[in-house]
Amino acid sequence: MEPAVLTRLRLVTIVGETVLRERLTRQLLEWGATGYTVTPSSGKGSRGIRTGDVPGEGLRIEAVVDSSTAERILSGIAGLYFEHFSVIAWVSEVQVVRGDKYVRP
Amino acid sequence: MEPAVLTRLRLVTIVGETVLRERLTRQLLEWGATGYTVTPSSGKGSRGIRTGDVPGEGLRIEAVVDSSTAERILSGIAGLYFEHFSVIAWVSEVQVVRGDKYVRP
Amino acid sequence: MEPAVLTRLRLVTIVGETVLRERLTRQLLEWGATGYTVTPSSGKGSRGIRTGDVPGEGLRIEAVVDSSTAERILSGIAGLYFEHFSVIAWVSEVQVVRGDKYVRP
Amino acid sequence: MGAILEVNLLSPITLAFVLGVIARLVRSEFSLPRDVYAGLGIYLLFALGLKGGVELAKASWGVIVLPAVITLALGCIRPLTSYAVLRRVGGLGVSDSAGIAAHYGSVSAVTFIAAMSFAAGMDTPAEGYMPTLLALLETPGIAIALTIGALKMGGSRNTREVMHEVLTGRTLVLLVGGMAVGYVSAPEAWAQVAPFYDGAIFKGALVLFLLEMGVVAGERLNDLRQTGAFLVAFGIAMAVIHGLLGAAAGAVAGLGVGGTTVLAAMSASASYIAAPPAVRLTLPDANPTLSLTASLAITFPFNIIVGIPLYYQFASWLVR
Amino acid sequence: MGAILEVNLLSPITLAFVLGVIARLVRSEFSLPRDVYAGLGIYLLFALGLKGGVELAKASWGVIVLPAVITLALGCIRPLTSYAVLRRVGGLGVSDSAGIAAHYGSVSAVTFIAAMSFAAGMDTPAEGYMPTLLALLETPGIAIALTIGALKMGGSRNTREVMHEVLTGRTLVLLVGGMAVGYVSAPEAWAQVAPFYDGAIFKGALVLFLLEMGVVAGERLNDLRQTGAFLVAFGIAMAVIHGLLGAAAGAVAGLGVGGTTVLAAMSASASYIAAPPAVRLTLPDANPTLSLTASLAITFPFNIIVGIPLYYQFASWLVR
Amino acid sequence: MGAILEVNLLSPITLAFVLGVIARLVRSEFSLPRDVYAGLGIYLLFALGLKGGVELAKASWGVIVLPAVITLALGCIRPLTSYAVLRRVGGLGVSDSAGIAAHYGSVSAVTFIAAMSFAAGMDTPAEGYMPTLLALLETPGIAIALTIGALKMGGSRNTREVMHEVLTGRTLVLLVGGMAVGYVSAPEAWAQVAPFYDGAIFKGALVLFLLEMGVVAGERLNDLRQTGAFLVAFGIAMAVIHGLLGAAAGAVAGLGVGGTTVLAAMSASASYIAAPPAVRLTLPDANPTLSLTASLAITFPFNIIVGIPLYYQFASWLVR
Ligand SMILES: Nc1ncnc2c1ncn2[C@@H]1O[C@H](COP(=O)(O)O)[C@@H](O)[C@H]1O
Ligand SMILES: Nc1ncnc2c1ncn2[C@@H]1O[C@H](COP(=O)(O)O)[C@@H](O)[C@H]1O
Ligand SMILES: Nc1ncnc2c1ncn2[C@@H]1O[C@H](COP(=O)(O)O)[C@@H](O)[C@H]1O
Ligand code: NA
Ligand code: NA
Ligand code: NA
Repeated sequence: MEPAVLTRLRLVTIVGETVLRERLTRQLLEWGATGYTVTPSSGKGSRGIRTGDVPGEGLRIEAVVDSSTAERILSGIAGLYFEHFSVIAWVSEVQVVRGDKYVRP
Repeated sequence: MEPAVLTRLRLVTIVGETVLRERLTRQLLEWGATGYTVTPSSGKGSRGIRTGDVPGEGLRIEAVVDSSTAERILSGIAGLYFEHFSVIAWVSEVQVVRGDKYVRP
Repeated sequence: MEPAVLTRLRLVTIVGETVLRERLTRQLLEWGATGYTVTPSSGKGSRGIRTGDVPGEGLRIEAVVDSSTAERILSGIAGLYFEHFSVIAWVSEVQVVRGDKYVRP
Repeated sequence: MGAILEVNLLSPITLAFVLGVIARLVRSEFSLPRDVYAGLGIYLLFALGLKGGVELAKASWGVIVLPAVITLALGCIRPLTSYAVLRRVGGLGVSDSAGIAAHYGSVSAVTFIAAMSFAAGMDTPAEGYMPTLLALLETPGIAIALTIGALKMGGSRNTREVMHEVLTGRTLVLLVGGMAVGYVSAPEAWAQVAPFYDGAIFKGALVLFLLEMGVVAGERLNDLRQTGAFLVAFGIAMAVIHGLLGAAAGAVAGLGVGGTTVLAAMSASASYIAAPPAVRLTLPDANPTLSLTASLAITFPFNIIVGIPLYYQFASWLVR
Repeated sequence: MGAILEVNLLSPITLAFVLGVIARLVRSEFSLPRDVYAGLGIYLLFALGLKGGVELAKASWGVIVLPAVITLALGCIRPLTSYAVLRRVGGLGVSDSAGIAAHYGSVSAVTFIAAMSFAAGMDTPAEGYMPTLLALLETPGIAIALTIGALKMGGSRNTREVMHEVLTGRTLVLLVGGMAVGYVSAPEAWAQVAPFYDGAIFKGALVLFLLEMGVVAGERLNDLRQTGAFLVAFGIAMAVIHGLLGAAAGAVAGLGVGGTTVLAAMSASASYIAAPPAVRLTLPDANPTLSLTASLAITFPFNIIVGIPLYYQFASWLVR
Repeated sequence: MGAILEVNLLSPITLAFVLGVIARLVRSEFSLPRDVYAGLGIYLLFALGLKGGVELAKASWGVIVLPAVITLALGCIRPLTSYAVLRRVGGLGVSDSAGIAAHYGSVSAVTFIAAMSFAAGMDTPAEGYMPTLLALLETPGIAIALTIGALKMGGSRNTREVMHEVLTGRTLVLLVGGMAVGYVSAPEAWAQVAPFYDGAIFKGALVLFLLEMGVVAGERLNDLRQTGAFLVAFGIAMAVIHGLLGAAAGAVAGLGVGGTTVLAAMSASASYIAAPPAVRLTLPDANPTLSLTASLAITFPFNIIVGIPLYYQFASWLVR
């Protein structure tokens, strides 16, 4: 096996209320992500609203994207959700094989 | 939408036995985290004790914290749990919007 | 508590179809990982095959490994699965306490 | 009243609910697994729908018209009374008032089921088409409250999307769809499955379900301190007022004592399944702790323990 | 035929399936929790196995030999006919043809259960050893199709591993294991649990299960546009052809009308539980959307709604 | 003894357990979904509690005093005998001895349920207040073993927290809470739900539950090689010794043959639900593989297959 060629990209992780599932995943694709992975979660944050105060567990969404898309997602999330919803987001650097898969043509 | 201002913080991830859920999350807050996210998990490690040997699935806890809190958490976890429990932890660099949310005033 | 000594390692994350669970985890250990953590997931990608098209949810596997093992895992995954399966993988830098735990002697 | 209350209090259904609350208060980690709880809820709703449809097939369609119209009217009034009390008497903000009003404009399916079971136990079973009335009561209630909120807060583009979710939600699919299945089913075919959806199995499953409802409600009791005395008063007063209104509506609509009791209990109840996500998405600045605490920790236990016998009393007075 | 079809259509079992499909088509979020759905499936399979074993204990082992041999033969033919039609008539590639053939060479356990229930409802209950026949029909079907694929695509080292999974899969463990338990159990001991595994509880649980099967099948209907007209024709034609073949096999094997109906329904059915993961692992370049849409969105609903009554008709003609 | 053993072996309850073990040994992936398994367990425990309470309401409180005191005493002895044997005969370390002793000082609720069912099947139903005895037997057992461990290992500050968890755990909430509900319920109200919690539904659910218990126990069998011969001997010897002790206690306490059998079975059993997390938190250096393998792979199957008939035999000898 030949060594894999790695591309440096961003991993955006969003944690939030389950009611937002449809909206958040739809918007992620609109903002330029080519895919996403969702895992169930629960948690506690600064807002004092526990997961479960609103029905459904929390969710944790990850998307591997390029850095400009990451920017767009973070400011979109911050603008739309930070005020009224239990949502947080962070971004980190990752390396992937076949980087073209994660960039909209 | 204006570009989001990003703050460099740490993401601490702890993977361990479900019986520790209460203790670990309580201690995370004591050590200075402002919140945490828990996802169910299972796995295998060096210890030869499979998840499920002790009742309940494993768990995976994430907390976005500043670097000194990360230090505190890692040495706390190492000191209290590494010897007798199936617990591991790692830390990585992340960037967040509104970094003040993750730092205890 | 004395400050924890940190080692710089790699975190490989693989997201893919549940049918591959047995094979992927077996191969991870063969390629040199000393352990792994699995969480259930669902998601959407470029392939147009939704999670659930093949039975079972998706899965998300993480392994903390040294950088040469990470290389080996990424090229192994790319060679064996990228063509026909819904599988993606990324790698990031993490720091761990007691780094020897993650390196095969 | 004392005797009726005793019947209700000494029933395993009510007692299991109380046990669930106590388990939570002593901080037991006991709780039904999420999927089992959901599965039981689906079974109970579907069973009620099926049985309603089978009964309806025996009746003539004409009898349902008047009750339907009156229930619809009741469904339009309840969110308005709730909103007015919350704004005027409680002095709450627009969003919180509209959000809570959506809960009290909607219906608690479990209260409905418990009331159906109570009425049957009193030998005054409710009319077969009650599940249809639930659907007619629930839908305008949520819609009106959300519309008030949206209008006052400056239009939300999500209301359509949210109403679709309410109309195609679990409760309505199971009750209305179940009624359709029961209505169409051949009587001999129904007879072969009927014992699974009725009698001891239905009631036994309800006991188990209420055990968990007790845990869920008990979990909310802690929040009472935080949400204050007005909400406690509101949760009880609203139940009694809407219960009386519902009993009057039932009597006017020509329902029997059982049906009137059930309509009153529905009217007195507040949603904690359909309304919360709808409110969360359309009125995000409404505090969900307020509405959930009021409906789950106050109105629901009140109805289960003393409300239903009380509405039965109302019904006995008002019907004929 | 009209009357038999009506019996099937007016049964809550079929109607619940239709309700599930409709719920999905109006984009309701309703669905049974995954674990409850799985639990119901396990209960139904285990119940059938147990009852089969109890019946078998009353019969003599000799009677099963001929039906077993004929069913095995049928199990070897079905993947071959499917593969031939897919390659020759449909012009599909090797992998896709072998993959779909594995589904149509295997058996849908739910179709089997519905057919057992239908036969019992028509007062022509099937023979007690039918679960054994299911096992004999299912296994060679998957194995042969996968072997064709592996041979033509250049040997897969996974076939053994995959066959182990098929042979020890849920369906076979519950049916065959359940038969063993039922066979060995003392009659008085069985009598004490029998009502839980039979009659209204079994049928009622089947109704609930088919409600969710409707949702699952409805989810696939969207994919029909993408997969095209050939697959629709294939899904129906294959069911009718294999149904006729199964009915003939049943008649030759000396089964009664009920048993012949059930063997025909099994033969006409396609797997969506055992085959998909097996195909995914051995023929990864086969498109899973094709095989799952054909079996779930076409063949399964066809069998549940019109197929089973049709095979009953076939059986009435062919038996004696 | 042979005849009684046969009754037990030919019961679907035992056979389903054996099927589960076999399914695991052939490496089938079959297993009940986690939530369904938990839900069944909750149903079984709650049913037993309810029925116990209903029976108790018919009896006078006085009759329970002597059995209660004797059971408490038995609860204090069992962890000590276990600990002594593990330390002296087995030569295990303090933590491992205390950890395993906590399991053998506690009670397996499923063994209890199976024994109740067996006694009823032998026409010698146990006394109605048996669930109370389980609570009295279980609690001191865990507490004493953990205290020994904590004392010898140098005080753990967690013992209080852990005892709270044991006392408010699922098993005790459902058994004791269920008894309270059953005790208070009006007889007519109870009659309406009773068939759901008794008879064929209860026994049928128990069969399904034991199928999964077989899988769980089978999973542990692999660990036997690793844990060695002493543990096997310990798991069986301890069951027989504690079973004899329990039978003697039952006879002295004036229980009937059924009640004595059940008390003996409880006494002979080892926990795998309440004890493991408690031990994990207070004695983290005890190896959980040892205690779980002993209780799940040795003592539990032994009790289910041969133990309960044996204790019935003991009871027949000792009572009267
Ligand atoms: N510091 C943190 N680290 C990790 N997750 C967090 C943190 N703070 C909040 N969360 C997650 O974000 C959700 C919403 O938090 P909040 O908006 O602060 O109420 C919580 O339920 C947690 O799952
Ligand atoms: N190298 C690794 N990478 C990722 N997760 C691991 C690794 N090693 C152990 N784990 C996780 O940590 C848990 C405890 O591991 P251990 O303490 O080594 O038995 C396992 O169940 C895994 O979920
Ligand atoms: N850009 C992405 N970011 C995160 N997860 C992804 C991304 N693309 C695909 N995935 C995950 O990988 C799985 C397979 O994707 P694909 O192979 O593109 O169909 C999906 O079900 C998602 O869970
Ligand atoms: Na509701
Ligand atoms: Na199948
Ligand atoms: Na236990």
